[in-house]
Amino acid sequence: MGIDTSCKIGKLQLTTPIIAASGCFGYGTEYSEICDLKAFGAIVTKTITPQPRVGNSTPRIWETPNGGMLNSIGLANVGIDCYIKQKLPELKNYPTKIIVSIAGNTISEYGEMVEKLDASDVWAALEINISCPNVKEGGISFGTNTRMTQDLVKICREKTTRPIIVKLTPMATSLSEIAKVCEDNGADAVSLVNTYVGMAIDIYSLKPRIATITAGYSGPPIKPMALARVWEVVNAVSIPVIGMGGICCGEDAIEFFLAGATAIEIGTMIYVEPNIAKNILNDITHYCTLKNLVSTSQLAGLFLKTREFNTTCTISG
Amino acid sequence: MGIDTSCKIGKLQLTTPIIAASGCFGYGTEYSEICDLKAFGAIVTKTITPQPRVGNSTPRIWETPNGGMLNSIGLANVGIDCYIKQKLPELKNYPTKIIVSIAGNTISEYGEMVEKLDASDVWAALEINISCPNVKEGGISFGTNTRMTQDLVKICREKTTRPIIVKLTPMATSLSEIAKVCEDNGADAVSLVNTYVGMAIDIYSLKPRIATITAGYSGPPIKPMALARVWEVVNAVSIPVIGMGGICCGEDAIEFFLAGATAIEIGTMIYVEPNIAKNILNDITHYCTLKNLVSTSQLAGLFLKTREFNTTCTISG
Amino acid sequence: MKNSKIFQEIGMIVDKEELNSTTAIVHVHSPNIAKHSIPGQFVHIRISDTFNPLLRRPFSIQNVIEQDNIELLIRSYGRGSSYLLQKKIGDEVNLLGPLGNGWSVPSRFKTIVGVSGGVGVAPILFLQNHFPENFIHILGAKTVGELPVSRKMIQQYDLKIATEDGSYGFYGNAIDLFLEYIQQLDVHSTFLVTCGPWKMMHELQKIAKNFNLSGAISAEARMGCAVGVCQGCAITLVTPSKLNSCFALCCKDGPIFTLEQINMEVNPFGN
Amino acid sequence: MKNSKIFQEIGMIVDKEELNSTTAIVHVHSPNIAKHSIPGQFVHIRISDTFNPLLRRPFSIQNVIEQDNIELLIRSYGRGSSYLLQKKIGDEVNLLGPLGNGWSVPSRFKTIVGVSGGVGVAPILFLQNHFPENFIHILGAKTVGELPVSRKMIQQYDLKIATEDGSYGFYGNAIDLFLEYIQQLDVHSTFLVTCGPWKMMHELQKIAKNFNLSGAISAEARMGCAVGVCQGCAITLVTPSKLNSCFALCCKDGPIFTLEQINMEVNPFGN
Ligand SMILES: Cc1cc2nc3c(=O)[nH]c(=O)nc-3n(C[C@H](O)[C@H](O)[C@H](O)COP(=O)(O)OP(=O)(O)OC[C@H]3O[C@@H](n4cnc5c(N)ncnc54)[C@H](O)[C@@H]3O)c2cc1C
Ligand SMILES: Cc1cc2nc3c(=O)[nH]c(=O)nc-3n(C[C@H](O)[C@H](O)[C@H](O)COP(=O)(O)OP(=O)(O)OC[C@H]3O[C@@H](n4cnc5c(N)ncnc54)[C@H](O)[C@@H]3O)c2cc1C
Ligand SMILES: Cc1cc2nc3c(=O)[nH]c(=O)nc-3n(C[C@H](O)[C@H](O)[C@H](O)COP(=O)(O)O)c2cc1C
Ligand SMILES: Cc1cc2nc3c(=O)[nH]c(=O)nc-3n(C[C@H](O)[C@H](O)[C@H](O)COP(=O)(O)O)c2cc1C
Ligand code: FES
Ligand code: FES
Repeated sequence: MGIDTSCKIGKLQLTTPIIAASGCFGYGTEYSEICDLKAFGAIVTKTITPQPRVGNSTPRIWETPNGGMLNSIGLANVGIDCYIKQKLPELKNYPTKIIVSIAGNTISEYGEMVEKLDASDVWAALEINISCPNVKEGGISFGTNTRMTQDLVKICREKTTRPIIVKLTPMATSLSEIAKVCEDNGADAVSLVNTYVGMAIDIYSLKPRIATITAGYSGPPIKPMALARVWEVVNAVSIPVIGMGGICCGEDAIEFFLAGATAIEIGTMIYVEPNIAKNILNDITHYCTLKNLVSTSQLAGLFLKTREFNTTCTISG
Repeated sequence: MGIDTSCKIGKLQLTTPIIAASGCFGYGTEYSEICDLKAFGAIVTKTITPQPRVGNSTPRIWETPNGGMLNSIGLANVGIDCYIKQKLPELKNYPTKIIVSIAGNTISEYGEMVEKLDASDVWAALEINISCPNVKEGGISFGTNTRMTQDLVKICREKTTRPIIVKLTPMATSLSEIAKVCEDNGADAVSLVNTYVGMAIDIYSLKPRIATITAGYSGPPIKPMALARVWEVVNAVSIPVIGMGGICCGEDAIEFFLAGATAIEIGTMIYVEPNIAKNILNDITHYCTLKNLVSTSQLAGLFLKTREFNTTCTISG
Repeated sequence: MKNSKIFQEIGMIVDKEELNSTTAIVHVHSPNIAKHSIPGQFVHIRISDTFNPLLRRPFSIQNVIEQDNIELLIRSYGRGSSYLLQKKIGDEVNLLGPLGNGWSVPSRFKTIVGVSGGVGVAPILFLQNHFPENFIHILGAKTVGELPVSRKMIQQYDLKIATEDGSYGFYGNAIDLFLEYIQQLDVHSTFLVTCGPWKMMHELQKIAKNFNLSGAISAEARMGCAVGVCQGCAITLVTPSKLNSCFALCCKDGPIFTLEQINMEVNPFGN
Repeated sequence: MKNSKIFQEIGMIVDKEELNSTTAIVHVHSPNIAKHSIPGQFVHIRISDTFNPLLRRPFSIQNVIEQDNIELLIRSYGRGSSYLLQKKIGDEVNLLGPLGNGWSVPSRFKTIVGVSGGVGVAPILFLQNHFPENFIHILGAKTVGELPVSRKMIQQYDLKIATEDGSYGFYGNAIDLFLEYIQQLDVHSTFLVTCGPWKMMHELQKIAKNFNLSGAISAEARMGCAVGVCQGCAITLVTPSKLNSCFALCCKDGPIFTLEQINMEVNPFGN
């Protein structure tokens, strides 16, 4: 009903503030028959790596009793060369913007990937996945270390002028510090959260539910934590924040916007309801009408502006 | 059926490996009419502070749609002096062991509290809550910083010979490092996890669901993450690990034991089912019978010994 | 008037009367709780064996019937209460109770005026059962279709009904109707009891102060444990109580508070 | 034989036949899926509007009836399947399908032998419907009470039943009975199709190798998306396929694989 749903992430203009999260929309074509792609302002393709990866041993997924999902896919992907040659061209003239997600084992690998990608004009922005372990630094995740994050963002920034989004891992204690480093080194936006580390054991077979024992935890149960992290980061940086983690309905999405997110990503819920973006978009515009707003971008101000962010830890218990 | 349920946490011998978590069993007497106290090997009383605290403004709790709980009580408690004078004496000759939980604003406050407590012989062990912000250090939580954790454990260790359990916050990136520091500085055990930071917004009233905006997240949704954290710490230290986080049935409890926990604590679920410890104890002994074990302490070996802990981050996505 | 023994009991629904599409009276066979309940107390109900919802939900005891059954008045509000309303005769209900302090009306008061809004009628009906004489009970609802009582009960308790749209009884809200009555009453021998929307009770608090009227309210707050453990149900006080605390616990120190105790500027639900 | 069009459809349960306490045949009106399904394909079902369970669950299509309805065979296994079994005629079901590649039997094979265990019978019955001639279908179950077919179906499909306790048909398991048949068959013109417990299929793989018998299996793995996106349903291969991957996706590259493709030492469920 005439609600303006566009949003801006740096120079990137999207028609809707809803984005398909990496790993949950494949290489962009798989869901095209059953989804209304226009509900998505953009889609982030599966994270690609310098070499093809076959992925982890099986089993790789498990649904926890409270509606969460554990996954340990192991970034199975075709590798950057095949991606550029075969996957990206299929998305030319797509009705939605393409964001490419990349991950490397070392900082220089990230740089090389951006360089290779910059030759294609199919994609509109980059999402740098910094949740993976840095093999050179003994497997410490890039995204929990400010120095590594800084070097990584810098090198990517040098290699492209298109918008760079850094995807943060919630496993970092001071996420706002990491986000600040991204901002200071030229990132156009940050997106969060990636999955939490989780685990489950089959007590009868005594086997882990996932072959790698620990796995990434996503879906509705992580939403309250993801929302708190987005709120924390929104209050720490002035670049746009893309919020995600357990969003599964319009109300969830609106909470992220109220907390200050410029856009949101949907992950696990796409598997459950491939057309969820369309439903959420309807709910958001309906809510805007209810609140007498003319654009979805006004949502960010409603809650945020009336609160003060508490920089000290909340004493809960 | 003849299953030995006893367990040892340092010098502390418990009749069962099930403990009531701090904040979820009051000062120990409130539930005594409706609970079979003997199912608990011990109870941890509400965290006490040097001064009485009235707690945070209201509302203080909220149930999230996926069965989790947000709380921001603000450590409302009677203060150490009243606790020692009025609350502890009520627990003399109690049918279960008493563990005292303490928290301070500065490191020296912790030391002073232990000193005061050491005069009473009602309690059997100490649980040091290090999830609270250190006011001197600008509000950084003690439990996310190795140096502060070290000083804190040291000072408490000097003031008592009774067992010291350090309760860890899952908000720390490298929990195994923090746990190691506890071990190296004389802690007899670590317990984990305390609550995660979470948040929820009422999209209609535009108010936060909890007055302090962010709050502690507990209950079933945190279980997979808590289990992964326990597994991480069990593989990093050789002192006993007390596991908790979202445990609500025998199967959950068994997963924690299999991951290597020596004992478990139950928090939120006590509100839901005050007699849950008895049910869980039944389920555990039944499971031991099924697996031909003679004692619950054998559970820790079943899963653990056949696995290798992966020190590098798991690549999930 | 605090009654200290608490029971956990698996009750069984033995009767259910739907008053309208969102409200029903439910009778639960739970002899222990029934035997020990006093007016103003409540039960804490585990609604599902799964986590949906996780926490128990509090409901006032509206009456005790034949010593063994408690009568509850349930309105479908959110997840928990609507699932509870789906239960049928013969279904089990996991109860904790009786909880809270109960009403206490000093004996110098000869008349009780109850002002209830919506399902807030429940704890006041229980009190009226104990003090059937000189009890004036005013009940407000938006419209006749939302009245949380049956026609029979209106007669039986001589309820003075106010509907905001005038579709039944007095045309106006419960406060308007209360103001009509207060003129005729001796404020020194009259005790006001109220339960209903916070806004209504807040207004009554102010009116009572003006009229120098004593009284008590049955407060509501989100509850975790309902036995004084979690401290989730704090109610903000006017004057600090024991420990100099500016809070009282709705579940244990309440749910009944005197009108003077509570700082009603602070809505415990934050709205 | 891959059929590329996928539909999301809200189907309605139009018929339900309970075979025993844990298994039922369910007919779902879903014209789009019914029209495009081929034997071996499956549907991915959203069981609840809440998060219990969250993910969809995969079920083979057992048959297409009157063009508009699909027939499913549902066994109560864990949370999801047992909730699904609670649905009644008239209830809606949220479906994604038809999914997967479907059976493909090279035309040089004149006889098909199906070996199914439990609800594994479903995708094989659908195939048998397309190739009613020269189809020998062996079905194993623990005991007569667990047979996932009606007496009428046993006749109609001429099912050779084996029960482990001898309570119906052949005394032994499906493999034992299969070994009786294999002696009489020409292995070069016979194609083996199987679906059932991993252990059974694993054993069949070895036997087929010994006999030089060609065939295909319908594999199972935990599924997230069921459309080849999440990569959660990996099946370990004997020889690396495209991209030199040692994995194939059960949902997209399968669920039908040739007997030679899969490394059955690796159970996709990890047990
Ligand atoms: C002492 C007491 C007595 C009550 N007596 C009755 C009664 O007799 N009849 C009746 O219909 N209702 C009564 N209520 C209100 C009833 O408890 C709430 O309607 C119910 O808890 C709402 O739960 P929900 O899951 O349906 O709503 P949701 O909004 O989904 O619940 C979300 C959360 O808010 C809390 N919550 C929401 N509203 C209330 C409320 N008004 N009081 C307490 N917690 C709330 C819930 O406990 C839960 O934690 C009483 C409340 C209290 C405190
Ligand atoms: C291609 C395919 C076709 C199938 N056809 C049928 C059929 O026709 N009839 C029938 O009764 N069953 C069939 N199954 C099995 C059915 O999908 C499982 O029984 C069901 O998913 C179990 O879910 P649950 O919630 O009841 O069990 P839970 O154990 O509670 O499920 C937990 C998790 O394990 C997964 N899971 C457990 N067992 C299986 C399994 N065997 N296959 C896939 N995922 C599993 C679930 O999806 C879920 O993620 C089929 C499976 C596949 C892959
Ligand atoms: C209302 C509430 C109050 C709590 N208070 C304390 C506290 O005072 N001290 C403490 O160490 N932990 C406290 N906790 C945390 C619990 O002890 C426990 O670590 C956490 O809730 C995770 O376990 P659970 O999921 O079983 O509840 C509190 C938890 C809740 C829900
Ligand atoms: C099966 C699966 C695979 C994923 N793969 C990736 C990935 O390749 N790259 C990435 O950045 N995030 C990946 N994610 C994380 C999601 O993009 C998202 O950050 C996370 O799941 C939280 O959002 P959700 O709760 O909406 O799913 C994956 C998640 C799932 C469930
Ligand atoms: S509800 Fe827990 S203290 Fe009142
Ligand atoms: S289930 Fe997602 S790829 Fe097969």
